[in-house]
Amino acid sequence: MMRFHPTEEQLAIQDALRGTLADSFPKERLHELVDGDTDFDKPSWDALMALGLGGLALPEIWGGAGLGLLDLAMAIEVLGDGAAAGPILQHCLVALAIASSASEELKARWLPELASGGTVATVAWGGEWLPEKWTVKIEDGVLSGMVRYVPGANAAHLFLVGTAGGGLALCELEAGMRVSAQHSSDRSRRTATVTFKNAKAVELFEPGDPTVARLFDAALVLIAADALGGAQHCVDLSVAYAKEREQFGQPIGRFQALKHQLAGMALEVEPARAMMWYAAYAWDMQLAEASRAAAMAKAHIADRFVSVARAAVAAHGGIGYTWEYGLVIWFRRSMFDRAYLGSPAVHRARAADLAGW
Amino acid sequence: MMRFHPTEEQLAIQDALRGTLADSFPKERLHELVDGDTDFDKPSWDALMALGLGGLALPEIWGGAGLGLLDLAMAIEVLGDGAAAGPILQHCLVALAIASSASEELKARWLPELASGGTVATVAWGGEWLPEKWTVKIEDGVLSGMVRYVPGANAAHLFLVGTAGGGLALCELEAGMRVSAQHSSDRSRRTATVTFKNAKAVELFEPGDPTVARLFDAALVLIAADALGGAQHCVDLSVAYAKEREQFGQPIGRFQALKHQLAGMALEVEPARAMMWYAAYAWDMQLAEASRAAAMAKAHIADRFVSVARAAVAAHGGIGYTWEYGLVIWFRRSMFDRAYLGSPAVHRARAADLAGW
Amino acid sequence: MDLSYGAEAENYRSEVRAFVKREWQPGERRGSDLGAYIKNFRHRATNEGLLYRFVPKRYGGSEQPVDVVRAQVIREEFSRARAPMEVGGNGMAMLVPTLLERGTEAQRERFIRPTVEGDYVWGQGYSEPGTGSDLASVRTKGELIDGEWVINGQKIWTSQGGGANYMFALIRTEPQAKKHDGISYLLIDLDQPGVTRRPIRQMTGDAGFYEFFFDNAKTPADWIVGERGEGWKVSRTTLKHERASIGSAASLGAQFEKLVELAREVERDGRPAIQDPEIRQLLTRIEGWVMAHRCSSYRLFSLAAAQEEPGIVQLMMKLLLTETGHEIALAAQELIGDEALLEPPPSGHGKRGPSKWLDQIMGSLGNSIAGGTTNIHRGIIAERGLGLPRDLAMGGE
Amino acid sequence: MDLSYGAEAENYRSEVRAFVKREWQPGERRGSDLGAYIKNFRHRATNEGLLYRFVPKRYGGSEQPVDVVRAQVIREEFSRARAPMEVGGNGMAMLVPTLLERGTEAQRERFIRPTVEGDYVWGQGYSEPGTGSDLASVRTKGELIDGEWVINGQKIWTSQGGGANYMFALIRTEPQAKKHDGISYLLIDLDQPGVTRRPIRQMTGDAGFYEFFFDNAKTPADWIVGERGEGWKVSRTTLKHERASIGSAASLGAQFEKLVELAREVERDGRPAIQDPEIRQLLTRIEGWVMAHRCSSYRLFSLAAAQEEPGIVQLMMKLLLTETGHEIALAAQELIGDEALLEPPPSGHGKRGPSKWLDQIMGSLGNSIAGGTTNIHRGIIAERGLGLPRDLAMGGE
Repeated sequence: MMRFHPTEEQLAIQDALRGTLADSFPKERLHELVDGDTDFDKPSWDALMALGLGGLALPEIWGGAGLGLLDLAMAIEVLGDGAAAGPILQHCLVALAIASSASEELKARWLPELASGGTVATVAWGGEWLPEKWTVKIEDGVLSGMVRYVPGANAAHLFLVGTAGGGLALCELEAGMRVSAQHSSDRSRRTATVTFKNAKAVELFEPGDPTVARLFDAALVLIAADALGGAQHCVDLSVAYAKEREQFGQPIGRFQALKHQLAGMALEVEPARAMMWYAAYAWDMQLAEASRAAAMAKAHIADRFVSVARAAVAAHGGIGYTWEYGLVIWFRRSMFDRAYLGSPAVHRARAADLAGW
Repeated sequence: MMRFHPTEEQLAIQDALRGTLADSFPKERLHELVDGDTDFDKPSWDALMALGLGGLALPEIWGGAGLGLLDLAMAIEVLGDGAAAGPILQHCLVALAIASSASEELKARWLPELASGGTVATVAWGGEWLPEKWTVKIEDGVLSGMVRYVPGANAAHLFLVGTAGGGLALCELEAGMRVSAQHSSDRSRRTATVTFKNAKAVELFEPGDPTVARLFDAALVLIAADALGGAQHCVDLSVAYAKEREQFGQPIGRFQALKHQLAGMALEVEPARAMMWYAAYAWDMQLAEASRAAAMAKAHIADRFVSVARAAVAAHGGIGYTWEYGLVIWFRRSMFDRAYLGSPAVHRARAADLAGW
Repeated sequence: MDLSYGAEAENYRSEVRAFVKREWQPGERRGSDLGAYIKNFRHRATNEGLLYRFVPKRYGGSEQPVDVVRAQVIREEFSRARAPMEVGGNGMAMLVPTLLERGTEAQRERFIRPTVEGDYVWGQGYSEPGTGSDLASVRTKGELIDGEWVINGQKIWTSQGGGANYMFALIRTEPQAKKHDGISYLLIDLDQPGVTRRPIRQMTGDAGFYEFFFDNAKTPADWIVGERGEGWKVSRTTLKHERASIGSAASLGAQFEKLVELAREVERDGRPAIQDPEIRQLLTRIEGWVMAHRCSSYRLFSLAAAQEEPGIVQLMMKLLLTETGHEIALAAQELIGDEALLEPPPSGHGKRGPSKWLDQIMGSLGNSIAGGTTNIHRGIIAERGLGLPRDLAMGGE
Repeated sequence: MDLSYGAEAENYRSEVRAFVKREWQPGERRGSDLGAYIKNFRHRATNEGLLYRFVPKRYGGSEQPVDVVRAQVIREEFSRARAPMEVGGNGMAMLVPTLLERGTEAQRERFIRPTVEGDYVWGQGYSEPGTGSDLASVRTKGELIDGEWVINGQKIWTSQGGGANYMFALIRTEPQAKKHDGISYLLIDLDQPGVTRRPIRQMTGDAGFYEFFFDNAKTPADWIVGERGEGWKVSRTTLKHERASIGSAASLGAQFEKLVELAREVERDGRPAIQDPEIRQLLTRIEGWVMAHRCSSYRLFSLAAAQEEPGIVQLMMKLLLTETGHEIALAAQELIGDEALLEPPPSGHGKRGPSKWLDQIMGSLGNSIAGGTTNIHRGIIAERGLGLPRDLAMGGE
């Protein structure tokens, strides 16, 4: 039956996540993290994992909910809205990668751990984002090389490392690895440079395995979902402010120019929602255009987030520009979502290639 | 003495032109032309020439006023505002070219004629706009080849033809030329394809003569001036309409959204005015960056004209979209100014080259 | 989520396809011969329950239950076979739903069937010179004299005005009443001495709209829909019946595909423009909006099929369409280069070459005007969609 | 037209250059030693008629006739030699002109010289939480009790607030009067127990502004400029004296040059980004606005020199600056790529590498806020520049 809007169940999951996040990760905690020196928040991590986020898209036999990328993306959207901290998106991706592999042993070893959130995992693909540009070498089961822009590396125990030629390896934190924190612009998702020097690892997918491209596409969809949630947050915050804030004796939301700006912001975000769904749906259904839809969604929606984050600051005036108000957190997240996994220009160029133009 | 705003004299010339154009070329006449099948308007041509437009930038010994390109550009700006018909800009350019040549004979033969407007001249550079791309061959004093997009070819007797390698030749209408009208989008400045088949001509400048590049730059400045005038017309018309037209019991110019759109239009046009002056001034003073300033002015101001012409239609609503109202005439002129002599992208690429980037 | 229509719909598709294959065989028919064949085909399709689904049988419709998926399947199959759908235009889109909702039984019997048959072609008589977005400020006057409405004034921006023989119009019949309460919704026969029509030539040079002058034009006393003074409300009547259509996104998609085609045809720096990295960025940037629009139309279609509320995104579709249309127009202007100096011969169909884009470049502006200006749409999104307070200046009542 | 300053100005330039060369020799001086040297240099330059030209001699100025060309020559020559100009900030820009226009003789004698000397640093106390663009809605209260103003309330968005020791402020002293008529312009000593200051951290992480809390802060009865209730008008006092400056365009030009530098530094598809045709288009597109801004500043300068009215373009300079700043920020974000994920260490000066653009990317937003939001500027252009009618909603009185 044709159905292209969220099910009751999907909406219920989003509600549950929204509630759990609000309870376990209040605004003060977010500010604390941003002003502090870590982005890993144990209470909210535990609460989200307890709700089943880690296993949402994992098969039921491994303690998962057996849902699809679409459901996971809708979950990540909620986290983008709430500026959830740390490598949650990456953690879920690592689980997805292991679940997609052929090794029952690795699945048994890691999936329950990842589903429960007891082990924190992340993805080390940074710098040259596209699989064909990855550089870390794997030889005789050991990794050597360097990866930049690894989110959550300070908290993670398990790393999904992109290897030269487009393979994937799994590496537990060990002596052969060095994690050096980068000074991150997005304080809610900090990155590190990770150096591998004869670090023991398991090869999960060989270069050229089509699953790697699938996983990369999934990552694009999830980051688009995060951007969508973040963009929606910027719109909601601005609309709420415009209704409440008075000037010249009336809510500023009555002034036509601001109204139209807010309408323009909503016009960037709301139609993008179905685009995100479509990219996730295409991935789940393995449609021929799944890769292209993922690239387009990442490019378009990351751009929308950057655009509405800027517009939100303008719509707020002075207060939006303050650190204290917190809009800056989403502004900086928009810069993260735009750059992480490759800029819109990179993915638009890929989309043009994929269209055979 | 530092002076970078128009002199009384320059303003007086603009006023005189504006008045003469309004008298000799009333709106009904413009509509007649646009609905008819020619773009040459003898009464306004004669009136403008009688005022001295043809000789404005010519030396006094040839019946000119001895003024500079800046003065001529400010005159052309007025004509752009008034949507003056026919190849006036090109006619003035041909006069400038002949005046820049070394041939006293040609000057004596043509300059008084051109200054008085008794002979109509135009420029045949079209299609591949840049001098280094011109294609018409000149050999033993005869031309062969084809030039597209020649304005006013139906009325012109004298043609300044761009020749292969970037030379310029002067050619009187004769049997070896064939003029075939093109179906022009801008009805106030129609173009033709001109074919030369052993047409007798005089070589005015050899390929590589730096005067050719100077004349091309002058053409860019003049078309930018036309675009500036046209853009200003779109702003003025829209502002006037917003003050006069009522909706919901008040002038629509009181609605904030429209006000801000009109402010945005003015913001595109008014600062561009000094940019046009600067490009003309740089040409007159032969500053090192004259070429680059001309390219930048043509690119930027033509884009502004296209942009405000579109915005003007939107600001008017339905009436702006009608043929009868006449805004369409400037809209189509904006398309002319954008394409003629090469698109903004072409001149931006040149400007980047000229900057040594 | 699921973008397939499901087994039930696919079974239905087979039936529709079989019907169309069997019944739509125009062969070499031309002119009035073809016209009669089409009319007959529509009758058969209506009897089959495929056309005029929301119109009761007694007025010439097929009176089918609401089913947007079936409606979509029908559109797809007819379109596939290039078979004629319902007669288009204001009559089916606006007048018939209004009569079904607010008309008297006599009006329905009198007007719906000939509209369905295509014999009555309706012009919309809302706008006047001077109304603009403030439609309720109409001044065309109607006075009831000797059992007839006598109408004087002017209507403008009537699409299909060239072929229209009837008009539904907002007429000021109660000059003493407040602005919105003084208007009645009248039906007018346009083929009478008191009515003059004049085409309005557009930027593109074509006549897309008409204006009508009423000089003691007459219409029977009972050709009023709703009560006197209720015309404003009556004109707001809208029918949600199977309105959602994935096809609404198709026009934008088709425009974009043509842009891509154009980029293949024209050259830039000596190679097809579509190979230019800058053009590829430009195209995919625009395509982002096209995809968002298309996917949102799936969403609206799905909501309609489930009979759920469409929400804010429905308010955005038109604006998204026109704004993306502007982007396409600007990209086309960039691509066609010098051809912008040329106009295709005014032959109507079959305009060829890059300069045919001239119509799109200017037409994209007409789109924003035809469906209400973009400022009106932004206001609607802000107020109805985001719940922002109503503009002081607009808040006449 | 003529962009050269003419012979008279060039002669003057020689004199200024000679003065600066002779007098500005800071050598290896550092710290307070350098401070004293600068102070002394400013005295000598003032005696020479080069600084504080609009300030009468009796208050520590050089009292020169208006001459924007000479002023420009002085700026250029001082800047060339990196010699210190006048002390900057709100005091010189706003308070001193206001005192010269509206202050009492006693106030001028009391406040101008220490401001000129740099001893009094002034914060502007206009905005409050809640005022936004509606500055006349200030609520900070002043009551005259026992020959002193007692002030309670809060001021915000005070630039230079960290180092300020005085404030000129809009205070509501006549609560019964109409909105604009109830405000007085008071001067306040910030170093007193009733005043608390707090830095406001910005998006960039830096503290650019301060807020001030007044809890029974006191100021003498005669530290009021203008009459009671005239504060709004007093605050509108502006001085046109030699304000026009070609230098105002220099900051935008410098920003653009840095962007070009960035494009040279970073790579795109394996070559310097500045060689990428798309980036070249992007840069020259932005440069069009930069040039228009620069040329318009010549125009304004020229008009000021001729003592003619500046016209509409003057109302546009700020908006043009901030909007072009946005474009530069977006271009920078495109160019720096992954470096957008990084923040330069908060060392203040000497931030290096592409990630230093983070400040510009966010700072461009701050610019639009600091000088009044862009909507306010658009309104001013529309009303004062284009003569469009005043907004109903804004037209309180």
